[in-house]
Amino acid sequence: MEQVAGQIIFFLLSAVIVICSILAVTSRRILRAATYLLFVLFATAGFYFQLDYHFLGAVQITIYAGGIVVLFVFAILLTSKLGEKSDKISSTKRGWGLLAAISGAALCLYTLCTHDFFPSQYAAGGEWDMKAIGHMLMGMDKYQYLLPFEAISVLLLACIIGGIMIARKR
Amino acid sequence: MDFSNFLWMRDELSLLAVILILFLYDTFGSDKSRRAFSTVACILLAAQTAFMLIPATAGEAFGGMYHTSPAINIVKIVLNIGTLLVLIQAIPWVKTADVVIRRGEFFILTLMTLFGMYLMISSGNFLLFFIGLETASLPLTALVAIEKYKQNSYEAAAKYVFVALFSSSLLLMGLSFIYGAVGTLYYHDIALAIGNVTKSIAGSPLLYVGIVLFLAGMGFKISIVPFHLWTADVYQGAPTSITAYLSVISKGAAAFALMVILFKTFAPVAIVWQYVLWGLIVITITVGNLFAVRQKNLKRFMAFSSISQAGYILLGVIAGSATGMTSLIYYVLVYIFSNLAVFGIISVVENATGKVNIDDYNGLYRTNPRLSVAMMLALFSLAGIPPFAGFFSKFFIFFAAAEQGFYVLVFIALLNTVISLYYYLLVVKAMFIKQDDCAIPALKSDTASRINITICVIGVLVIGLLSCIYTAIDAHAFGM
Amino acid sequence: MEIPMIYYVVVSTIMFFAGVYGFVTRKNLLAILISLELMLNAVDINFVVFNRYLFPGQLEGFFFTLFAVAIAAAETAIAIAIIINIYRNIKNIKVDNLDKMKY
Amino acid sequence: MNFLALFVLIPLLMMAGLFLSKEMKMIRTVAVIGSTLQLILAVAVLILFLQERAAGNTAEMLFTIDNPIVWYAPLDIALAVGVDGVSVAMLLLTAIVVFAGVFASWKINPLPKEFFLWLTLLSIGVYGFFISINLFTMFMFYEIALIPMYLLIGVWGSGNKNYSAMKLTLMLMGGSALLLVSILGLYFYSAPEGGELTMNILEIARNNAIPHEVQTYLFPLAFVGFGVLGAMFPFHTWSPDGHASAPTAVSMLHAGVLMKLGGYGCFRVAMYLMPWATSELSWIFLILTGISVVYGAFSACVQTDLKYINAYSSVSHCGLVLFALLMWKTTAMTGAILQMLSHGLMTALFFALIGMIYGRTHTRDIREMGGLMKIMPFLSVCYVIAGMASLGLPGLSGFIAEMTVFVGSFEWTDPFRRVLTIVACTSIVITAVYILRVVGKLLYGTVQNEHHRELTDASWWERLSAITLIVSVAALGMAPGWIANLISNSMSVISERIMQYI
Amino acid sequence: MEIFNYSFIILLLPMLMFVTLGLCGHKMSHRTAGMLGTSGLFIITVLAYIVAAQYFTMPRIDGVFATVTPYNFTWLQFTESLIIKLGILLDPISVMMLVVITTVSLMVHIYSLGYMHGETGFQRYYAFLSLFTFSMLGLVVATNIFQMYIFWELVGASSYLLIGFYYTKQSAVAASKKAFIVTRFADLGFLIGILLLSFFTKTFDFETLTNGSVSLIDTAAGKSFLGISAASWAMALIFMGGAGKSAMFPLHIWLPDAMEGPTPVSALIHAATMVVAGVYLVARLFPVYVIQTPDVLMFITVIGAITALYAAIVACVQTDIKRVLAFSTISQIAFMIVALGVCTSMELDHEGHGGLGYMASMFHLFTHAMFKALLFLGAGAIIHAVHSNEMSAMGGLRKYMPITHITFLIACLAIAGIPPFSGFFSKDEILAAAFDKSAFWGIWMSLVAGLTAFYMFRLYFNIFWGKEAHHEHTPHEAPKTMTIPLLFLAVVTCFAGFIPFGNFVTPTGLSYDIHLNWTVAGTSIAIAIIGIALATWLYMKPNDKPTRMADSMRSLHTWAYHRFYFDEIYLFVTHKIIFRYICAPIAWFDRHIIDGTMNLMATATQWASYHIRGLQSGRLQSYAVVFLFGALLVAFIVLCCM
Repeated sequence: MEQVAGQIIFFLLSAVIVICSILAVTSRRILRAATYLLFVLFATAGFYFQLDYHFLGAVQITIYAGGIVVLFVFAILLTSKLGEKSDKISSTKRGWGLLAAISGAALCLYTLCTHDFFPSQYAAGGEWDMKAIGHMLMGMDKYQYLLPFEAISVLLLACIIGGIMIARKR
Repeated sequence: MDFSNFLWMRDELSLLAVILILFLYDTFGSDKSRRAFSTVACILLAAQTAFMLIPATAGEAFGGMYHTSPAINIVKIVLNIGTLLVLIQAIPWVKTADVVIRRGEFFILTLMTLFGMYLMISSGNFLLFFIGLETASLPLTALVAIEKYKQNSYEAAAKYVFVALFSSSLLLMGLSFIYGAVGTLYYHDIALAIGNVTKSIAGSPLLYVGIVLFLAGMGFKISIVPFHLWTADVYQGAPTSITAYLSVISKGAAAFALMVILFKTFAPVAIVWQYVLWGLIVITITVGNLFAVRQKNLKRFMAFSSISQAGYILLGVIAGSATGMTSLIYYVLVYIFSNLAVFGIISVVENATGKVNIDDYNGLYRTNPRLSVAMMLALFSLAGIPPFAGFFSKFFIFFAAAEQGFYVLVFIALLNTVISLYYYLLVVKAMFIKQDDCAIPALKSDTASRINITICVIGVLVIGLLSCIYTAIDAHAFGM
Repeated sequence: MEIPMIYYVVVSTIMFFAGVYGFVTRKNLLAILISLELMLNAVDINFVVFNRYLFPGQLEGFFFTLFAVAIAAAETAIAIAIIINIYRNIKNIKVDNLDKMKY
Repeated sequence: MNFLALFVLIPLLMMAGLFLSKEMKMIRTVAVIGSTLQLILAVAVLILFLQERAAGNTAEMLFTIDNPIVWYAPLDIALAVGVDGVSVAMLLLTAIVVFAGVFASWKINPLPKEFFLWLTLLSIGVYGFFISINLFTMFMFYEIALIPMYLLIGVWGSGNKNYSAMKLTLMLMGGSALLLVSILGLYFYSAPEGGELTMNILEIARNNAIPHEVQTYLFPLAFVGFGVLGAMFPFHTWSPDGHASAPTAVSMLHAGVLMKLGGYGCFRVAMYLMPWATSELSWIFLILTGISVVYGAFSACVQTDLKYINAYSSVSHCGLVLFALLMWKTTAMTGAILQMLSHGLMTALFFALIGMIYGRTHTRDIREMGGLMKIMPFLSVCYVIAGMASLGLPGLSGFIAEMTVFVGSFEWTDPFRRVLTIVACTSIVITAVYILRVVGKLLYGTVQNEHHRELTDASWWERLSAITLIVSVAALGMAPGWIANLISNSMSVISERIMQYI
Repeated sequence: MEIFNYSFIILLLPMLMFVTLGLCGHKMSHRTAGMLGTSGLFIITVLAYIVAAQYFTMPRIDGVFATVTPYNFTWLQFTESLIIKLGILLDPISVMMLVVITTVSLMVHIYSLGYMHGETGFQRYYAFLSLFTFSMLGLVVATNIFQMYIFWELVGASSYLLIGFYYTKQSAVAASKKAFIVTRFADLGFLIGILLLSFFTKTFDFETLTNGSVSLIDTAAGKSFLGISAASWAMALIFMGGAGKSAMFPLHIWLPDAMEGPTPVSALIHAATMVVAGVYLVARLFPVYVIQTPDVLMFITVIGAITALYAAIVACVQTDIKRVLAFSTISQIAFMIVALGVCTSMELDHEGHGGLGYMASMFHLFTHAMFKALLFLGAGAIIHAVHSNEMSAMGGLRKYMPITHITFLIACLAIAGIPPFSGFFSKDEILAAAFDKSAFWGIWMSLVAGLTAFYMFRLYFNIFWGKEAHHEHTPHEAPKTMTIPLLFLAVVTCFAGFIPFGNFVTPTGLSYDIHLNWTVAGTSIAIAIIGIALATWLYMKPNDKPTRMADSMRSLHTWAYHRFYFDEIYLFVTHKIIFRYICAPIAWFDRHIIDGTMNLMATATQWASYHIRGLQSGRLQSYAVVFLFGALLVAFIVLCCM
C-alpha cells in the first residue's frame, strides 16, 4: 500500500517536474516561467523527501524556493513590465534548441539505460540522523566535509563581494 | 578533531591571510592610507610567494580530500608569480578614476580566484574540486564586469557567466555520471574502482560520457575548441589586466588540475581521454590559429593565440608522464612570462592612448623602441623562437608528447606553429616594418609597468637558458 | 513494487535537457538563467538518486547536492547582479543585444 | 668550455658592443673588429685542425669536450661541440662571408645598429650550428639563424619585401617543423632497447640503433626539413623572392652561408644518422634534386631581375649540393661540400655586386641597364669573375666543385644514377647560357640609361668586400687539393657508413 | 727529366703577364703594356725553341723520342686512382705545338702593337692574349685528360673574352656568347666522355691511356647503350668536345661569328691554335681511337669530310673576307680531322701506311697554323687599311700594299697546295692517306682541295685585283710592326714544307721519311691549278661572269651564302624552342604552380579563417549550442569507438 502510494506520488511529482520544466522554458511570460520553476523545485524537494533525504529536501525548499526564486522574482519585477510577453522564437532557433535537447537527451538516456548499475536495487537505509549529518559536515576524516564547508564560505564571500560590486550603482 | 590537517594547507591559509588583511585594510583603512593599497597587496602576495618557496612535502589531509606535493607546490608558486605580475601590471590601471573605487574588490577577488585555483589543484575529491572551480570562475565573472559601464565589459561578463554556468552544469552532469558509475568522488577510490578489473567499470559508456562531459567542462576553463567560443569575446571585453589573468593563470591552473585528475583518477582509462584529447588538441591549435590569423584587435588576437597555446599545453597532459608534467608546468611558467609581457605592453599602450588594434602599432619601433623590442621578444617566445624561453618550453612539450609516441600529433602541432609564427610576425611587422605618420607617440610608462615588463622580459630571456628551473620541476614531477 | 532508479534518472534527464532547450532558445537573460537553474537542479537529482539507490553506505551524493545547491545560489546571485547591471546600462535584458563582439 | 665556444662568444660580445655603440663610426668599428676576429678565429681553427690531423689524431670529430657541459640532463641536452673537416671549412666560409658582408653593408640605412645586431645574431646561429654535435643545440642554433631573416628582409629589404620575408620565414619554419619531429624521433630511438638515450650525434651514430622502419619515416622528414633550406625542388620558392627582396649583406649571408646549413644538416643528421634509409630512399630525393639542378638553371634563363637570376642559379647549384650528397660516394660528397663552399663564396660575391649595382642604378631589371663595363669597370670585372666562377671556369671555385661532384656521381654504374648524373651535367651548359646572357646585357653593349653615365665605381669598402670574396674564390679554385683532402677525410666516414647497407 | 726544369717558365710567365697586366694594366701606358706582353712572349718563344731543340736532339730510345714529364704534381685527388695532376708532358706533338703556339702568338703580339694601336682597352687586350697563350700552352702540355679539359675551358673563356673585346658592339657580344655556349655544349660531351673513359680505365693519364697498359675495350666490355658500346660512346663524346672547339659540322656555327673579334685574335685563336685543339685532342688519344674504337674513327672521318666540303662550298660565296678565311679554316681543320680519321693502324713504316694520316694531320696542323695566321694577319692589314671587311670595299689593293700582297699570295699558294709552299707537302700527305684508306675519301678530299684553291684565289683576286673600290682616303701599307710578322710568316710558309716532319712526328714515334707519292701529288696539283685558273678567269678582271654563274645556280648560291641556314636552325632551336618552350614554361610553372601551391596554402588558410568566422557569431546561445554539440559529438565518437 505504502509502495503504491509512493508510486503514485512519484508519478505525480514526475509529471509536475516534466510538465513544469517544459512550461518553464517555453512560457512567454517570464514571471510565469519563474513560477513553473518554483513548482519544479518543489517537486524536486518532493523527490528528496521520497528518497528519505529530508534534510536535503528542506534545504532545497529553503534555498531554492525561499532564496533563489525570490531573487528571480525581484529581478523580474525590476527588469520587465508586468504582463509583458516575450517575442516569438524564430523557428531556426527552436529547431536548434530541439535538436540540441533531443540529441543530448537521447545520448544521455542511452548511456544511462545501457549501463549496468551494479546493486540497482533500492536500499532502504532510512532517514539519516541529523546529528550524523552534522558530524559529517564538520568532520575532517574521509567522507566528512569540513574542508568543502570552509571552502564554500570563501566562495560565498567572494560572490557576495562580487555581486555587490556589480550590482551597486557606484 | 585533528587540526593538524590544516597544517598541510599552509599555502591556502597564507593566501587567505593575505586576503583577510587586504579585506580589513580595504574596509577599515582611511582613504588616505588606502592610497598604498596596490603596493601593499603586491608586497603581501610577494611575501606569501616567498613563504611558499619553503620546500613542501607530499601528503594528504581531510581523509584524502586535500592533496599536496612538491609538484603541486611548484605549480602554486608558478601561479603566484603570474598573479603577482598581473597585479603589478594592474597598478596603473586601477588608479584610473573608473576603477579606483573598486580597487579593493579587484585585488581581493583576484586573490580569491587564486585561492579557488589552489583548491582545484590540491583537491583529492571532486566536490572540493568543483568548489574550487567555481571559486576560481565566479568572482572572475564579476571582475570581467568591473568596468561595468562599458558595453564591452558587461557584454563580456554576461557571456562569461552564462557560458560558465552552462559548462559547469555539463561538468556536474559528467560528475554525476562518474559518480553513478563508480560510486565515489575521491580520486584515489575512483582510480582503484576503475582499475579493478572484476568490476568492469572501465568499459562502461556511462563513465566515458562522464569523462567526456568533465573534459568539456574543463575545456571551458582551458578554452579548448569547441568549448572556447567565449574566450575571444571575454578577452576582448574584459579589462586588459583581467584578460591577462584569464589567459595565463586561470588557464594554467585549469590545465594542471585537469592533468592531475586525469593522471590520478582516470589513468586506467587513459586510452579514452588520450584519444579525445588528441582530437581536441588538433582542432584547438588549428582553429585557434585560423581565427587568430585575421584578427585586428590585439586583445582578441591574443585570445585566439591563447586558445592555440592551450592546445600546446595539453600536449603535456596527453603525454601522461612525469616528463609531460614537467614540461606542462614549465610551459605554463614560460607562457606566463611571455604572455604577460605582451599584455603588459598592450595595457601600457591602452592606458595611455586607448588603442588596441594591431594597426595602431604601426611604426611603434621608431617612437617606442624599448616597448617594441620587449613586445617582439615576448611574441617570439610565444612563437617558440630560440633563444627565448618559448622555444625551450615548446620543445619540451613536444618532447613529452613524442616520448609517448604521439608523433603525428606533434607533427600537426608543429605545422601549426608555422601559422602561429605568421600571425605573431604580423604584429612584429606592424611595429618594425610598417611606417605610420601618426604612430603612437613616445610613451612614458610608469614604474609598475616598467617593473612588470622588465621582469617578464628577463624571464623570457633567462628561463630557457637556465636549465636549473626545468631540472627543479623535473625532480618533483610525477606521471600516471 | 519499488520505483526503479532509472525512472528518476529519466525525469532528471528530461529536466536537464528542457533546461538546455530553454538556454538555447530564450531571449530574456533571466529566462536563460531560469533554464540554467533547471539544469543544475536536474544534476542534483542524479546525485541524490545514485547515492540512495547505488551507494547508500556513504552520503557523498547527498553532500554534493547540498553544496551544489549552495553554489547554485551563489551563481544565481552573481548572474543576476550582472543582468541587473546590463539592465541599468541598456534598459533591457535581451540576449540579442549582446553580440557586439564577434568573429 | 673549449675554444670553439669563441665562435659564439665573439659575436655575442660583438652584439654587446653594437648595443652600446652610439654613432655610425663606432658601430662600424665594432662590426669590423668583430668580423675580423671571427675570420682570425676561423683560420686559427683550420690551422689547429690541420696540425691535429697531421699529428695523427684520427678521431671523427676534433676538439670535442670529454665531459660536455650538461645543460638539460633529463633530455641529454649538452653543450657538446666538435668539428670535423667539413665544419672547419664551413666555419671558414661563414667567417669570410660575414667579413665581406660587413663591408658590403657599410652604408646601411636606416637603423644601422639594429641591422648589424641582427646580422650578428644570424651569424651566431650559423656558427653555433656548425660547431654543435648535439641535436638539440644544433636545432636551436638553426632556428636562431632563421628568424633574424624576417626583420632583416622586412626592414631593410626592397621590393615586395613583406611578402618575401613572410614567405621565407614561414617556409623555413615549416621545414624546421619537419626537422623537429625527426630530431625527437632520433632521440627516442637513439639507443638500443634499454640503452641510454642520447642527443649526441656521435653517440647516436656509434649506437646505430635506429630501427629500419623508423628510419623510413624519419629520414624523409629530416631530409626535407633541411632540404627546404637547401632550396630543394619543390620547396625552393622562398629563395627567389627572399633573395630578391633582401638587402645586400643579407642576401650574401643567406645564400652564401645559411643555405649551406641545409646541405650540412642533410648529411650530418639525415644521412649520417640514418644510413639505412639513405641507401633505401635516396632515389626519391635524387630525382627531386636532379630536377632542382636543371630546373633552376632553366628558370634562370628567362628571368629579368638580377637577383632572381641569381636566386634560381642558387637553386640549381644548391640542388647540385644535395644531389651530390645523395650519391654518397666519398668523392661525390666531397664535391658537395666543395660546391657548398664554392657556391657560398661566389653567390655572396654575386649578391654583393648586385647590391652595389642596385645601390647605384636603383633597378635590377637587366633590360633597363647596359654597358656598365664602361661606367663601373671594377664592379663589372668582378661580376664577370663571379659569372665565370658560377659557370665553372677552371681556376675558380665552381669548376673543381662541379667536377668532383660529377666524377663522384659517375662512380655509380646503375643506369638510374648515371642518367641523372648526365642530366645534372647539362646544367653546366645552361648555366653558361644565363650567365653570359646577363653579362652580355648588363655589362656589355651600350649604356641604356643616360643617367647611369654619372654613376661612380666602387668605393673602398665595396672593393674590399668584393676582393675578399674573389680572392677566396680563386684560392679555392686554384689550390683545391688541401681543402678537398680535409673534406674527403671526414666524408669517407659517412660514405662508408652508408655503403655497408648496399 | 732535369734538363727541362725550366719548362715551367713557359707556363708561368704568360700567367704572370696576365695577372700583371690584368691588375695593373690600366695604370700603364699602352706602350709599356704592349712591350711588356710582347717581350714576355718573346722569352717564352725562345724557351719553347730551346725546348724543341733539346727535345729533338735527345738521343732516341729504341728509335723513339721518349715522352718526358718534367713536372707532374697532384692538384686535386678525387679517388685513389682518379687524380687531377697538373704537369708538363713533352712528346713530339706537344713540343711541336709549343713551337707553333709561341711562334704565332709572338707574331700576333708584335702585329697587334700596330694593329691595336690606340684602341681603348689595349692593356686588357694584351692581358687576355697572355691568358690565352697560357691556357693554350697548358692545354698542349697536359699530362692527363683532365688537365687538358681544364685548359680547354680556359682557352674557351679567353676566346670568349677576346671575341667580345669590342664589348660595346652588340654583334661582338652576341658572337662571343655564341662561341662560348656552343663550345660549352660540346664540352659537355667532352666531360661526359672523360667521365666515361675515366670510369672504365680508372685513370686520366694520357700515358697510361695510350701506352696500352689499360684497355678501354676490356674494362668497358659488355656495356652498351643504344647498341653502341660504352667504349665507343666515351671516345665519340670526347671527340664531340674536339668537334666543338675545332668547329666541326654541325658545331661549326660559332667560328664565322667569332670573326667579330680583333683580327689578330682571329689569327691566333680562330685560325692557328685554339681551333686545332680538337685535332690535337684526337691526336693525343690517337692510340685509343685507332686500336680500340676504329668505329669512332670512321665517324670522325665522316664528320670531317662533310665539314670540309660544306665549309669549302660556303667559303666560295662569302663576301666578308674574314668569313671566307673562317670557313677556309673550318675546311682545313676538317682536312686534319679526316687525316686522323682515315688511319687504320699505328704503323707507319715500310710495311704499313695505316698511320700516315696521323703524321699528315700533324704536319698540316703545323703548316696551316703558319699560313692561316699569315692570311689572317694579312687580312687584318687590309682591313686596317680600308676599314671594312667586305670584298666590295676592296679591289686593286696590290698597288697600295705590296708587302701584304706578296705575303698574302704566298699564303694563298700554300693553302691551295702549290709546291714548293708548305701547304702542298702536308696536304699531299693527307690526300695520300685518304687514298690509302679508300678511293672515295681520296676523291672527295681532292675535290675539296680544288674548291680550296678556287675560293682562296677568288678572295685574293677580289682583294688585290679586280675593280678598284672607292676609298675615302688612299689605302697605305701597314706599319712595320705589322709587316714584319707577315714577312716572317711568309718565309716560314715558304720553307716549312721541307722540314722532315716524319722524322719527328709519327704515331709510333719511329722515324719515317716522307716520300711524295707523285700520283697523288700530281692529281692534287692539277686540281689546285684548275681551281686557281677558274678563279682567275672569273675574278681577275671586273666582269659579270661571277654574277651569271651565281644566277645559274641561284638556289645553291643562296643556300651557300646563308651557310645552309644552320644559324637559323640553331636560333630557332635555342630561342624558339628552348627559350620559349622549356625555359619560359618552367619559369611560369615555378611562379604559378610551385609558388602558387605555396601561396594557395596561405590563401587556403585565410579562406578557412574567413569561412569559419561564423562559428564565433558573438551570440551567447550559439556558443552554448556549439559547446553542447561539441561535447555530444566527442561522447558519441567515444561511444562508437570503445
